[in-house]
Amino acid sequence: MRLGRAARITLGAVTALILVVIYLPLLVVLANSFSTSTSLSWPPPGFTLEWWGRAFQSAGALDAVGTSVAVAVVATAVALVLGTLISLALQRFAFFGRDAISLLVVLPIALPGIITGIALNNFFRTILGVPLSIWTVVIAHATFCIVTVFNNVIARLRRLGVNLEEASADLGAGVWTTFRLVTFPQLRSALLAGGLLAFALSFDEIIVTTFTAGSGVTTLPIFILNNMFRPNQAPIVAVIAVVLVVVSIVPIYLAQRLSGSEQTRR
Amino acid sequence: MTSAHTTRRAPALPRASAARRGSAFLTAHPRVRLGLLLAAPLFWLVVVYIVALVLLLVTAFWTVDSFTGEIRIDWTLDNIVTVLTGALYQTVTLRTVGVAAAVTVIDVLLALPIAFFMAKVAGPRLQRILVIAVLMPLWASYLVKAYAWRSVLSQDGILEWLLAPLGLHTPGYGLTATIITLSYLWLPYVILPIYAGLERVPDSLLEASSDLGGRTWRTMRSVVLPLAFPAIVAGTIFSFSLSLGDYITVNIVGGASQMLGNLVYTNVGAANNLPLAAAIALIPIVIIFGYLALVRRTGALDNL
Amino acid sequence: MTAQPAIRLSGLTKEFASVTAVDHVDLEIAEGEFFSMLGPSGSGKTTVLRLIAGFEQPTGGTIELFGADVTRTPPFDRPVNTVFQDYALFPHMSVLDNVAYGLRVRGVGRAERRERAMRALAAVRLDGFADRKPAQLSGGQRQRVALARATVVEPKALLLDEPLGALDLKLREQMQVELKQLQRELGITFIFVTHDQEEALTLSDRVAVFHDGRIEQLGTPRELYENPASHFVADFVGTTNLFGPDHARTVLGREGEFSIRPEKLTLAAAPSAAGGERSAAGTVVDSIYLGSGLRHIVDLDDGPRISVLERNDRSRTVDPGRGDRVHVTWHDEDVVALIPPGA
Amino acid sequence: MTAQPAIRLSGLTKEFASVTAVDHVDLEIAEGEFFSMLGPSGSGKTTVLRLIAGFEQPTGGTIELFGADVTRTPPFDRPVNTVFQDYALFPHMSVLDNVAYGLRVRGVGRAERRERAMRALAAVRLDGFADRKPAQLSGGQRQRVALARATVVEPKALLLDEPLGALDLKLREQMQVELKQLQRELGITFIFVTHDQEEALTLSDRVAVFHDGRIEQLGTPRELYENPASHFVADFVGTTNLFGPDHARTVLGREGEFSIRPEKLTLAAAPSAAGGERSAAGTVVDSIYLGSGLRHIVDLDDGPRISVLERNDRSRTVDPGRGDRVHVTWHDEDVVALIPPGA
Amino acid sequence: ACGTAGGGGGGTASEQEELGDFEGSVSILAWPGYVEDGSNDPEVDWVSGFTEKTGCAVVSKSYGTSDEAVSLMKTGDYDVVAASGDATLRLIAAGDVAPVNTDLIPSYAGVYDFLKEKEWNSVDGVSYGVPHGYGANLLMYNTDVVSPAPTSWDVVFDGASAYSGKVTSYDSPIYIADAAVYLMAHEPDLGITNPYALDETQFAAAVDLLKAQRSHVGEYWSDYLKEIQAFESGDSVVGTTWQVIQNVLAGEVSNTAVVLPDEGATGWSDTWMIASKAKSPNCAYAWLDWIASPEVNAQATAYFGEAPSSDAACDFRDDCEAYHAGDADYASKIWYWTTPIAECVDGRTDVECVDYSKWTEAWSEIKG
Ligand SMILES: Nc1ncnc2c1ncn2[C@@H]1O[C@H](COP(=O)(O)OP(=O)(O)OP(=O)(O)O)[C@@H](O)[C@H]1O
Ligand SMILES: Nc1ncnc2c1ncn2[C@@H]1O[C@H](COP(=O)(O)OP(=O)(O)OP(=O)(O)O)[C@@H](O)[C@H]1O
Ligand SMILES: [Mg+2]
Ligand SMILES: [Mg+2]
Repeated sequence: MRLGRAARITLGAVTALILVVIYLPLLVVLANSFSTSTSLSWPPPGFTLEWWGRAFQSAGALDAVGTSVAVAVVATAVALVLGTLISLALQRFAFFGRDAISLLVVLPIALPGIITGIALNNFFRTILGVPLSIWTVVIAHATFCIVTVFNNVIARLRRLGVNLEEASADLGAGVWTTFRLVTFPQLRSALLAGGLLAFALSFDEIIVTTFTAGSGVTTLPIFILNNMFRPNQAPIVAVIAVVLVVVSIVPIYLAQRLSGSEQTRR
Repeated sequence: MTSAHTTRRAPALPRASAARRGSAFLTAHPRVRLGLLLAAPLFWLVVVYIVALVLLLVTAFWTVDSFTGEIRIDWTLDNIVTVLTGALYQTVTLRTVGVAAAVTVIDVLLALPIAFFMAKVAGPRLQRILVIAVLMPLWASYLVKAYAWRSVLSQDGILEWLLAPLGLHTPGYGLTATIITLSYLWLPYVILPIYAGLERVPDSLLEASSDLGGRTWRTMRSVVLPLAFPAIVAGTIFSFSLSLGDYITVNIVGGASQMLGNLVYTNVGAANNLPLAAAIALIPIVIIFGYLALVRRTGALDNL
Repeated sequence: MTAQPAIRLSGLTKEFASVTAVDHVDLEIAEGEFFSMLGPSGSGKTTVLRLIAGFEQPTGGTIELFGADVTRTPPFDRPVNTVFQDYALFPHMSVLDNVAYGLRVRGVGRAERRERAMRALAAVRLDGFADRKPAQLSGGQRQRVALARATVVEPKALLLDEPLGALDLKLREQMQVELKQLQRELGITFIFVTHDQEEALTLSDRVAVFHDGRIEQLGTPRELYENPASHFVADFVGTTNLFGPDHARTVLGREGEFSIRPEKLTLAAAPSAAGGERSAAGTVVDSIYLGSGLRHIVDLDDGPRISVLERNDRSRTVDPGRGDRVHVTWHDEDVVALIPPGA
Repeated sequence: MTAQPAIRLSGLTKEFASVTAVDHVDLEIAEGEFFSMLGPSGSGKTTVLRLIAGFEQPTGGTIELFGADVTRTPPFDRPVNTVFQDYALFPHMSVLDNVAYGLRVRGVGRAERRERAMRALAAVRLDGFADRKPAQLSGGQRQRVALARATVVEPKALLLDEPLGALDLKLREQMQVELKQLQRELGITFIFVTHDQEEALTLSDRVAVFHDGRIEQLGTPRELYENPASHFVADFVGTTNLFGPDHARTVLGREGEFSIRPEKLTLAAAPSAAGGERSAAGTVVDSIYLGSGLRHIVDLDDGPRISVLERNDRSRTVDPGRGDRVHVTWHDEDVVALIPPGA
Repeated sequence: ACGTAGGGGGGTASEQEELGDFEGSVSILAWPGYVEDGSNDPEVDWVSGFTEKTGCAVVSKSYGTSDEAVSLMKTGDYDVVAASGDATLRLIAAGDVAPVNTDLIPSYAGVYDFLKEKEWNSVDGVSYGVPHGYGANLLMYNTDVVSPAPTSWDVVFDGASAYSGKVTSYDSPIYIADAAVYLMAHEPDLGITNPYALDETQFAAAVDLLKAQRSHVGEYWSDYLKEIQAFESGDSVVGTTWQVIQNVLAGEVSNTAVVLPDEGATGWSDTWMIASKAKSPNCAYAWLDWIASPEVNAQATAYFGEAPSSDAACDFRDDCEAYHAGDADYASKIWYWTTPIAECVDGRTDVECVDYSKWTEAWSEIKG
């Protein structure tokens, strides 16, 4: 849209300012990762590379990243399956209770994490009597990740319509073949976008995780929470945060590219 | 050319295989198809989530042995009454809702210009860069960012350093700091749906408005905002609900303040009083349900 | 034409929640016929086509394809194929894969599949585009891919739902010619849905005019145009000048409802005296230059405002301007009596 | 027509990343004119319109509206209004609010605003629909709302970008008539973009034919149709029979490139002997019934395949079938010499 | 697993008579920094040696507050817990931990006597665990701002207004005891003899004192880093602290100091306990012995920043002085965290004391 010059400049300036504010604390984190202060004090009293070296040798940190990735991957996979099924059902059929189900999907993300956390904690331990473990974390995460997949997929389905599926049936393909060869490939980038968001949500979740993680299950946020209390560990956490932010460019960029190329294909 | 030898006969449709019979059956019976689609997710959501939630709420009507900390199934309204009448809970609820509302308003005010710039002003390249720039901080852990704000907001932090020459001071730790930090933490979650919503507003509508004499501000107010409204509401669901349940950020930058999340957390994590915690949890549940009921008709839930 | 029709619809009815989209339609379409369904928006054309293809289940009546009752057969088991209005090409597959899709789901081997798909593409002159994605094609090319995809599996009948609707005018005319040619080559039944009467007339062996879910008239283009059975058909198929009972009496001197096509009228400076011809005086309201012709709008002194279509050639005797007095002339045989709706 | 043009474009140029969408266009449009821009897809018509409206900034050249240079003026300060192809009605406002929007932003009071909007709606016969939302209207109705919305603020010129493109044929013809009528009533300049040559010819006072970002020919409909300046214009505006240098020599006995319109040709059983007339023998390949006329495709013995358009009336002397031998006749004055591209 | 309806009365579980074979793994719940296996810092590792020696793999989880530890122990997922005195009695009462046969733990002999058989680690002469390390909740102040150097808790209570907004307090219900310690000295009429045994009036007085303090509190702290940062940046200038915090701060800035005020102070003495439903009791006993052995104990307590549990351990530390390790006099000024229960821990029988659940409620209300 063509705006007046003043409006353009104002908007651009506001955007730039917000971005500065977004990145300011991250710069502080970056600075801390090189700071000789162990307590994230400002301004950094000195420069050191010690934390970077230690971070990459910290088995605990690396384990925690591994655990977080594992949890996020499984939770995302479950969310992808369930979210896709539910969006197919809600988008392709009209039935009684449809609104209730769409509300049900939104609920786990709309209710504060601490409620989901204590509800599941109580449910697993007290009601079912299963000990908390990595699987209880996965179940909890998958539950609130469904919605991101659901929203992405249902939006895509809405846009796709049923034409392509009808064309496939018309050419002789059965229900399953149609899904495999036509519907699924069309959903792929929506699944990617939803999956990425689900992964990010799970990866950074602390509250629900606190209540559903068994002993010895240390996801990255839990590791960070624990290490914030430890002497000499805070700067290592800063290093991890910096690395994660930088590494995250790759999946975000890829997702952007994929959905971008999809747009030009449309 | 070998093609000359191929007989051009219609290839038979692969009839009567089990899969095909299944397909035919499913095509003729949409209700069965629906049932198959819904079975697994509904089982998951209802059995895992709804049952757990209902059981938690039921617990609110139980009681806890004050010494051993074991839950006893003695039906009582005490917890509910405590929560409804206790001055502590009223104060904290008001404070929490206030913080959540402030965070939501701030986030929407910040998200609108940046989302608008991304969706409607920036070229495709800049747009892509901006999306990445907005998404990237999501990957720096929540805790790390909260601690970073603790550092920024402290008495000799960057903010003080920046503001002092202007004769201003950092707000220090407290509710203001909590609001600032929460706004920061949830901002990307608010920007994304609004950005997506604005992208869906056809450019031609903005052009039509300016064509009819609407200046930039008027176009924003009369055309952009109403059309992006469902997306804005979707964004507020994130910021509002996430703020409503938070207890970690307020611990880090909130100074001496506590919010509903702290009360729930103290009661379940510390005092080991799950029934009371469940009763307190009812407050945000009721608030969120009320909010969802309010915004449902705007179509916001489709924009999350 | 064989004795057994390619398609027979008997009492076909489809009701949606509140609308009856298709209302007891009986129809037989012969093998090898180019058959069009013409009608205004919402008249039920698409619904009939979708019923034949199997995407919708009728609420009543039966559908027979080549003698077999397929009313309950799912779409993937029916020997007909569809060309969709928006083409519905699979955007993630190359042109070749799109065309080969029907063969693939039938289990045809890779090599044969490729060869036959290439042949089908060659038939629509797109063999050079096999590796492109649909998005890299123009509208007309996409339309041809859709045709190739539907014909490669050698259906016994092809269903086309406004396949030219999305094309612009020039391209549309060109594709009409190609479509007709393809049908002649393949020799299979085409069932063609359109709301463009000119297109229906140009292409079809027979046309069914739909109105409110029913067939209003069924016949060859010439029958429909020259002998419309009703007011609705006369008006919908081509432009016409309608004379209600009053004007029929004053201008034509007859009782009833009548129609005269604009191209059957001529303008002259004086009334005609030739045998079988009649004239009426009027005032020119407007003259529109169409390129290949001119359309004169004339207010008849004792009659309605009518339209006269002249060919833009040397035969024109007057070149009237707005406000000129003219005599509109016609031959008695060109006056078509319309059957009143009640009759 | 006043001395000062409503719109003057001088050397107008617009380059996008890699394409030059508009390439040094000079144009003057008079006040009160119905001016059309005609051209194939991608020829730059929309871009010119958007430059005039102010939605795009030119890379070169200037735009004057009524003598004032508005090249740098934002859209909301230009005295022109646009009717968008997709209408761009505000979906969240009622029809009345849509129409009143332009008045509202100008600070017109509620009562006056309502009254003027209702009047504008009445002008397009939609006063009964004031409280509906755009989604509850049909395509034609939406189109009329867009017209009312653009005209209620009394612009000095109205820009219309294929406003009829989304409508179906019957509706389109009807809207053409209404549009023309509206323009006459308002007496303001209309700049109309279309790729439908028939529409352009029917409606316009003058037409600019665009090709690759340039104006290929500018003139009245009759000038364009009867005297196309180039091969491209002859072919794009209406259908025609083109004779390249070879065929011109064999068939027409002239040097150069020529065009003869199908309606200038007649079929006869024998060669014509009349003054100024010439004939060529050929074989009928196809005869297509169009309703108001017949299109015969004839392969000339020493020439190209040509198309002959006959009016469906009593004047036709032969009614040829496929394979019949005929003589195609024309008048020397109907042969139009085309200026070769290089000249 | 342990269900809601499960759980028994206190003290019914009996102690183990002899050791059997090691089970191969043990799961431990402890304060952060108590169970370090080198995964955070390769140089900080006293778990690998244990696993090498016994073959018991260690799975550990750390907790943030004593209350959290109590909750977590209810899950039954842990064999061993390192609990402070404000958690131990609750664990014992709930039957979550079992008596410990100290005869099976050779290292127990070397432990300071003043740490043994205390009300927070024993019930009726039955030992429920092995002491780990101890420390006091000291008063820290910013030497630039707070002068003269305080010797009394007065600066955070009645005199807190001088540093309004920059006072910090420990964020736990057990902090009410700090107020009681202060009142014990300044309001003798209340007759407080043990800050963990408060009757209704005494409790109300302590709560009122804290409510008054609340308006001057800048923030409550429960984590280590937060406190360090706050003092470093000047957001806090006076308040409770741990010795280790001062040690860290001393390395970065030089304007903080700590003091054990005249009134005395609360403090903690942590106890390693064994779950009553331990799945690996033998590994658990081995761990208790291992962690009490001088070298390991020295490593662990030094890393956390507290006094070790034995003199022998000081041979492996050079900072015992700073923590007043083994200084019985100093230790006597510390009121170690003990769970307040209705049956007054000071031995009074004529009144009912306010129990911990009331302390919790009151703490929420104090914070408001
Ligand atoms: N899925 C549906 N649900 C409800 N009503 C429908 C559905 N499909 C079609 N209709 C209704 O049935 C009637 C016939 O529709 P149909 O699409 O067959 O018309 P059409 O002749 O193809 O029109 P068009 O020229 O606009 O394509 C219309 O009134 C339409 O609104
Ligand atoms: N925003 C843009 N960015 C890049 N190229 C553009 C843009 N807008 C138009 N173009 C290019 O400019 C050329 C002219 O486009 P324009 O839309 O003006 O054509 P048009 O004559 O209106 O065509 P149509 O009949 O298809 O609407 C085309 O090649 C088009 O691809
Ligand atoms: Mg249709
Ligand atoms: Mg255009």
